[in-house]
Amino acid sequence: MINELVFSGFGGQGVLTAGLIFSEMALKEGKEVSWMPAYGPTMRGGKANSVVKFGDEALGSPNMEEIDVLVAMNQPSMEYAEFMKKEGKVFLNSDMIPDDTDIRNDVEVIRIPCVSLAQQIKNLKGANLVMVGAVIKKCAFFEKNFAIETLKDYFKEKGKGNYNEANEAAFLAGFDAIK
Amino acid sequence: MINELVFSGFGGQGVLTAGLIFSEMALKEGKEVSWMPAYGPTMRGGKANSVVKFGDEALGSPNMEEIDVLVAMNQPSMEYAEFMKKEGKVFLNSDMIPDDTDIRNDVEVIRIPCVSLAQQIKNLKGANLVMVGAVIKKCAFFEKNFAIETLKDYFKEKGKGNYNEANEAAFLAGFDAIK
Amino acid sequence: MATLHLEKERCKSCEFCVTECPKEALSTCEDLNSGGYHYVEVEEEKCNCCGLCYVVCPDGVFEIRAQ
Amino acid sequence: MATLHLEKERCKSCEFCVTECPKEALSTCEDLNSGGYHYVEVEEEKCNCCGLCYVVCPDGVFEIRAQ
Amino acid sequence: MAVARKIPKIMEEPTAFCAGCGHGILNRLIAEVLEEKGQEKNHILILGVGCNCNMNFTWGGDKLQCAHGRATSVARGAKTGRPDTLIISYQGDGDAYVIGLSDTINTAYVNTNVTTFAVNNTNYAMTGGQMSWTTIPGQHTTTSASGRDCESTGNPIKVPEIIAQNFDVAYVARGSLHSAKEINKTKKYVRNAIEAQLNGEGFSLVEVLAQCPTNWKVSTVDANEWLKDKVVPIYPLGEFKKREGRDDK
Amino acid sequence: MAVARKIPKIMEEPTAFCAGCGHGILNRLIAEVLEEKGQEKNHILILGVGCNCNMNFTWGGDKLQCAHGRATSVARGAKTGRPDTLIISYQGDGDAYVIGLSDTINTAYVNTNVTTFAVNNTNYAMTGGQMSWTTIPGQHTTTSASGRDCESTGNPIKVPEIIAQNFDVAYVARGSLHSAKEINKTKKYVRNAIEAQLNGEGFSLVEVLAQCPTNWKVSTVDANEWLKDKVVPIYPLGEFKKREGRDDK
Amino acid sequence: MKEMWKGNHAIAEGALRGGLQFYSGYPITPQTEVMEFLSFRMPELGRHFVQAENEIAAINMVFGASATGLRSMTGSSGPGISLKQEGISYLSYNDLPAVIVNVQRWGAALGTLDSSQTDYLRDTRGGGHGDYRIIVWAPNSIQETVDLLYEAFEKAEEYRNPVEIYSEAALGQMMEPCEMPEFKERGYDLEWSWDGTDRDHERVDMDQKPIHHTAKFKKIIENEQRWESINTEDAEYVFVALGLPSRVARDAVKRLRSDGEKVGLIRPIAIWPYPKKAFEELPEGIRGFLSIETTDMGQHVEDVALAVKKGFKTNIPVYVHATNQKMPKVKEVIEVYRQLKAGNLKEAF
Amino acid sequence: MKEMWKGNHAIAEGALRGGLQFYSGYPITPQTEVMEFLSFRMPELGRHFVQAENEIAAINMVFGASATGLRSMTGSSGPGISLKQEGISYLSYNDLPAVIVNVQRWGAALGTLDSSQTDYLRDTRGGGHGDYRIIVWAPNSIQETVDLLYEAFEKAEEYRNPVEIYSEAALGQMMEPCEMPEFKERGYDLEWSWDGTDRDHERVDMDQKPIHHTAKFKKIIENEQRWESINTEDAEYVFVALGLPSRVARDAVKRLRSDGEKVGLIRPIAIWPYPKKAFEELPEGIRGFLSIETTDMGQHVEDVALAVKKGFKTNIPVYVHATNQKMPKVKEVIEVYRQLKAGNLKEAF
Ligand SMILES: Cc1ncc(C[n+]2csc(CCOP(=O)(O)OP(=O)(O)O)c2C)c(N)n1
Ligand SMILES: Cc1ncc(C[n+]2csc(CCOP(=O)(O)OP(=O)(O)O)c2C)c(N)n1
Ligand code: SF4
Ligand code: SF4
Ligand code: SF4
Ligand code: SF4
Ligand code: SF4
Ligand code: SF4
Ligand SMILES: [Mg+2]
Ligand SMILES: [Mg+2]
Repeated sequence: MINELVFSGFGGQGVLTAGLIFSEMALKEGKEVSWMPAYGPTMRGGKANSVVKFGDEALGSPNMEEIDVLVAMNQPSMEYAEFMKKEGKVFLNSDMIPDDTDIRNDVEVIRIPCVSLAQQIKNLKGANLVMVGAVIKKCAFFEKNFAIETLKDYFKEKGKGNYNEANEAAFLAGFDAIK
Repeated sequence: MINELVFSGFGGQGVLTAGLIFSEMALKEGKEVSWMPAYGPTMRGGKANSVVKFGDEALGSPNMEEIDVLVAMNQPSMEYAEFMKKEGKVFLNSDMIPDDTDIRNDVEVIRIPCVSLAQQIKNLKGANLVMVGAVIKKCAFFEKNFAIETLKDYFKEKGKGNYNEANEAAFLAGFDAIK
Repeated sequence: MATLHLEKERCKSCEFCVTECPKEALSTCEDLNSGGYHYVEVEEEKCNCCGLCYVVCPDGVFEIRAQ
Repeated sequence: MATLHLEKERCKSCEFCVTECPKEALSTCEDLNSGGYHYVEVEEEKCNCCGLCYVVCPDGVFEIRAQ
Repeated sequence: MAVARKIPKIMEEPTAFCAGCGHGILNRLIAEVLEEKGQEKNHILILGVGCNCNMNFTWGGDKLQCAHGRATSVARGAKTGRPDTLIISYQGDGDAYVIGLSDTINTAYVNTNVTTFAVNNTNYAMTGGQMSWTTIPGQHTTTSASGRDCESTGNPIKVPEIIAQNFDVAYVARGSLHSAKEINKTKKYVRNAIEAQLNGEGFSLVEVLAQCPTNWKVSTVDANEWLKDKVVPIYPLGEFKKREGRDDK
Repeated sequence: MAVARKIPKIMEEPTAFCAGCGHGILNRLIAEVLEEKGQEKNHILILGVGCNCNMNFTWGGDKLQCAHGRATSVARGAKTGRPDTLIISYQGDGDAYVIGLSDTINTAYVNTNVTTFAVNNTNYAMTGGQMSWTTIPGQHTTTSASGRDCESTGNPIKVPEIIAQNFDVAYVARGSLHSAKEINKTKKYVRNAIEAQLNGEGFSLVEVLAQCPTNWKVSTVDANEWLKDKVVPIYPLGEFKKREGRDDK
Repeated sequence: MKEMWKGNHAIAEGALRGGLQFYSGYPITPQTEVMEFLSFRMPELGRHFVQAENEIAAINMVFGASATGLRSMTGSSGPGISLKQEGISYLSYNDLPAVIVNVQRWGAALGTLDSSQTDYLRDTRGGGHGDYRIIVWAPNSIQETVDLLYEAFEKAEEYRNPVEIYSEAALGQMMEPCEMPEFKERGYDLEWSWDGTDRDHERVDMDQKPIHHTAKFKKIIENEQRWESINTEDAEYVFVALGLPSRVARDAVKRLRSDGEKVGLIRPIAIWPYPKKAFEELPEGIRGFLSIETTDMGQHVEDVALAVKKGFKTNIPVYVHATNQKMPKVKEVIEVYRQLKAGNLKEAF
Repeated sequence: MKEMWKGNHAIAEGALRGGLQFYSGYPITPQTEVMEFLSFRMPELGRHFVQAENEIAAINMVFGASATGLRSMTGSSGPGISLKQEGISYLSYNDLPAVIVNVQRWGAALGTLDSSQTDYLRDTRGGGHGDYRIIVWAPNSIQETVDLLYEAFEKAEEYRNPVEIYSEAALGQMMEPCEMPEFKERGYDLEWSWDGTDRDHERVDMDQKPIHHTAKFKKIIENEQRWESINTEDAEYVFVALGLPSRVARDAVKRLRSDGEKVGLIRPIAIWPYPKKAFEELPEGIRGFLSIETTDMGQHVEDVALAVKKGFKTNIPVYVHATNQKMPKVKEVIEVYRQLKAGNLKEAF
């Protein structure tokens, strides 16, 4: 089974990082992974996204094909909903995407006020990690503590380990937002 | 029927010009003609030659293939004898090619002391035209007066018409050298 | 008399004009324009229409209208 | 004492040496070398082995042998 | 004194450059001069390859996108085809001075009656901020991560000076865009260059020192300071070759 | 005073140049200096494309034939591979100054520790005598049949001057081959250039004004006169950039 | 009136007769004579000749001149054409007409001055980047050289695409009688060309480019195949050859026919678009194709094989006789044919 | 240990592990990251990084560095590789090893930054002048990118010929887990290389060059075909795809197989020499081949057709699905296959 996750938003909303953190988790679990950032023309107009695929078999195209999980940090990201599998899950940033937005009704919609949640824990930049936490809880791709450790390692390797407490808090805020 | 003539010698011996004069004759007679100078690598070591082909049909390769008439102004030119047809004619400059030179015995050899003949009429540069005269007489490709007129026109067009008396004399010296 | 006009939608909030204005008449505002920039506003009473903001603006935001 | 030697086969008859020789000791001869050039000869009694011919010759014809 | 000012029609489309990008200012200066001279409908901008490629979608006059570094050669051909049209190459420092060095020098060499504006932002901006031959000593770029080492990579190149001193051309100047005062001076240079071409005086080159906050990785406001304090001291401003008999201008 | 002189071993093979060709003289000068410095077996001549291609078959030392105009770039690569070997580009004026202008200037720009000998015979000899950027005003060539018109094709280019004045290099000079006296001076320049490289001083360039009787369509002897009377007045001889602390040489 | 013309001069004069207004080039043997001829002839005619500082500048000057409406040409050989590849890619994809002359010499790297066809694959497939093509015409006589150049600018303008004249060193050096056509001028405007007024250049949006260009190239493929077929009606073996070697092949066909051999010849005149239609027209029952070419490893043979694969239901073998830097001879071709027939030749495809 | 590596960085680090000593290049998207990475990593390792003034100087520096024995590399994309064609021709014909990286972007002229394979014909046929070829390897994963670069210098030195890595924008940008091999150094001397002593460079006389080089290229053709075949044993239809699109094709095969369709895949890894042997191995009874490629008009399909013509007695149709600047999707490939099977697709060859 291959999982296809898409993290999408404005540049600056951390959607590449969110994808990379998932990639690291998959890698550590010994899975096949590919991470594909939007680049070049698709990036025009400040849009950004990353596609993560992981699974046990060799992976095909690294591009969006049939999305299992879409994390939409802003309104324009909803255009990718068209590529979602039936029964797929879309995690949307309810702080920026109005409730009355039209969405296919054959997918499961999870609304997370990730900006507000991040603000609450005073880690505005952590909205993407809130989403990571929510996805982990909801989809159970990886075990909670393993996810947190991987996330911390990721930032530590980037030389940004000193924000890790705040990062963990953001993750947990998202994790706990899922009932 | 296609005629293949090769004029060969050192650079400066007028072998390109001799070929061009024949080309003009053939052109005037409404024949197909091609003139091909040696160039590039074949010219190394100061060697020069031109290949003239003419006839009534479309012409094939402009290069040496099966020579009917070889005009050899110097010793190294004799290497082309190998490409001659059986019964072909080789006109050799007997002032520079010793009589004891080895030549295939299935070709007709015509020895013309073209340098001496040219010297006699005080037109040292006309040795090539001596050969032209000899070939015309011997092979009768073209009529004598037509040949002389063409030759004169050729030089006139090149802006060298004032040497034409001497040029005619050279032609005649060669023409008359053939019994 | 002349007046200064701003086409706020063109503004990218670089603040070149803010720095250059001799009258300190310009400042970025809280609001965002559709490009996502905190665009610049003028305090008209301070402005003397010297045009320096026009000169330094990379995005053609300003216009001075003589009347 | 030194002597001037010419490797006539290398000569291309440019006459640079002929012009340059302060002693007018050099001249091209009637004969041709195998390259087809009227090569240069020296009148030894005129030559003082100053070496100027060596300096100007593009083809390495000269050699001066000290003895 | 109040003067009526309005951005030229050619600039009507909003630029596609980053916030605080010098290209935007220069775009306007050129557009203004073209308008002053009544050349809105009689010019072709030959666009080099760099951030100015964005002008393909915004510049309201004629434009021709060509290969990286070749704008002046293309301009030579275009001027032959349209001798009565203003032919202006608009290039970056990498385009005009590095990959296009030979084209630029040769256009000066034959003194073709065209104009080149070379935007020197001390880096290859379009491709993400690599070192250019104009990158200043010690400047950090993506290919000089620990600061430009001029010992091994050469000193900042000054093409206007080289051309003014060695070739028989009409006009050469360098301006900067870090303040209103310098922008106004630069406009004078732009005007001179275009006038030189209109009068058939020969090749004119104006180098323009421009902000690139994005790749300098500083704020837009700091970019002006950086330009003034770090870049201008290395690249002297002024006219290196004045138009003959026009020192007054 | 009699001096024992013998052409260097590297020159043993007869040259393949025309009679009276300046290339032959310069070949010997370089060979002599290499011999004096004991570098017969420690140099690579990077051959440009021009009549010097003949040296592929005659030069008795190491040589590497490269593409037209690229010899200095190839030299930069080769010097990296063999830092302790003399790397010398040997090029014509067309090769070094026209198609190779960018390569030559950039090698000077980064001041690579290599040496360039540029043989200026005021034409593209190898291809049959076309105009070069060094062709003198009024000179007849196969592409300037009625004499070079500098108004439309530019004035003779002086790359040594440009490089000496604008780039931080080790040594730049220009010599001529029209007389024994000038040949001896030129040899001094050749020696300086090679010494500069041996000492790791940086880029050295010697332009050598050379006879091309074949394409000038004059006799060999007249070629010397022509060189002296027509070419030298346009291309000043001497050292444009002396080696630091070595003005005595 | 027919006069003797040298191939390279015929290229130059033929282009002038066809309306050439702007030439820019850089010397290289064996193309230099084209440029030398133009260097005095163009000023004489009040047209624009530029000796460029290198091949890249030359093609880019052509880019500018062509965009502003001049009939423009450049030329070179071997390495010089390699340097122009980026520029050719730009011309084609910016829909600019131009004529490019390649007087081929043998070889990669510095190569030699020998006549050859070793640039076949580069020139027919676009040696630059991206999925573009240029029209390539390979004359086999001086008259045809002139005739093709006379037509080249119009074809280039019709499709807004470069046209290359694929000549060979020997064809440039030889002389043949040739009738020069009258001078002609363009009888129409290039309304899309650049004149400074920012009028419509008929430019295509980036994401529409593949579609736009594929359509253009398909149209060219459909309309611009050119070839000559000789004795193919009942042929059992078909030679395929272009340029000068095609004349050798023609002679070989003539001789073999007189010996009763059923051989024929296809001579592609356009080598892009390749004349696949010539193969579709052939009778059933053909037993083999032989490409005769002056390349080292066989290049044209790839197109022969592709055309044969496309044109026939069965898989007919394709052979190659590649003679490197040497012009083939009639006798040699006949011998190769006999070997082929005797089953001693291994097929290339 | 496996780590996530970005394709472009993997090229750089893979080359360094394989012994890269000298790199010279010029920025161009989407290859710039290779050079940016090397710009700090090479000095760190005491190796030689040069930012060149343009692509031509870069390849010529590589020429000099390679001749003097350094493991040398350059890289670019689109127009930049076009500019290197003359230099590549010189490298190959002077028998100099080197590695060239092409991270392809879509299009002729300025093109776009989209991932594509539109340089296929140029790179496999020699976009420079003359009858030369270079070895071209097309990886389809980051690990394979590294593995191929790790081997590239040795292969280049074995044949004294350039090796090109044919990558794609998307492959350069994406990340995958990858195991980096140990650093290696050349364990042997290049005795023919230039060291200033005028030792034997094993150079070949001009008139022997065609023979010498044809022999070299034939040897490469014989020994260096590389490919991967999937489910071809009993296939009725065979997909042929390389690089990233081959992964889409592989997924399509997987899905179609699970639907009972007899489809297989050939994935050329070397695209020159083209893996003709992969086709010779195939079973009888194949009904069609489908090339899946990100080109505009179909380029790789020519090689498929040539291999099919050569490999089979009968004439099996070859189809193409060319997706321009867009990566194909599995569903789309399956749909194309269904159309093909239903007889709704026109064969390309
Ligand atoms: C032949 C070629 N090489 C490289 C590139 C990639 N490239 C595009 S823009 C650019 C540099 C632009 O720098 P500059 O000219 O200084 O302009 P800026 O973006 O800084 O204004 C480069 C290298 C290209 N398009 N074509
Ligand atoms: C890319 C390329 N363009 C053109 C040529 C043809 N070519 C060979 S030598 C030469 C000019 C040589 O002139 P110069 O450098 O002055 O040397 P000279 O022969 O005068 O000594 C030219 C244009 C070539 N070999 N390669
Ligand atoms: S016109 Fe002058 S005073 Fe008014 S806002 Fe602009 S800069 Fe300030
Ligand atoms: S200068 Fe222009 S773009 Fe910048 S802040 Fe002021 S108005 Fe906005
Ligand atoms: S050594 Fe001097 S004197 Fe003797 S021949 Fe030579 S130049 Fe004349
Ligand atoms: S200078 Fe040398 S080549 Fe010239 S004539 Fe004298 S000896 Fe002969
Ligand atoms: S990257 Fe720099 S030069 Fe380019 S648009 Fe942005 S600020 Fe301007
Ligand atoms: S053509 Fe000129 S440069 Fe070339 S070998 Fe002859 S004389 Fe020397
Ligand atoms: Mg820049
Ligand atoms: Mg020269």
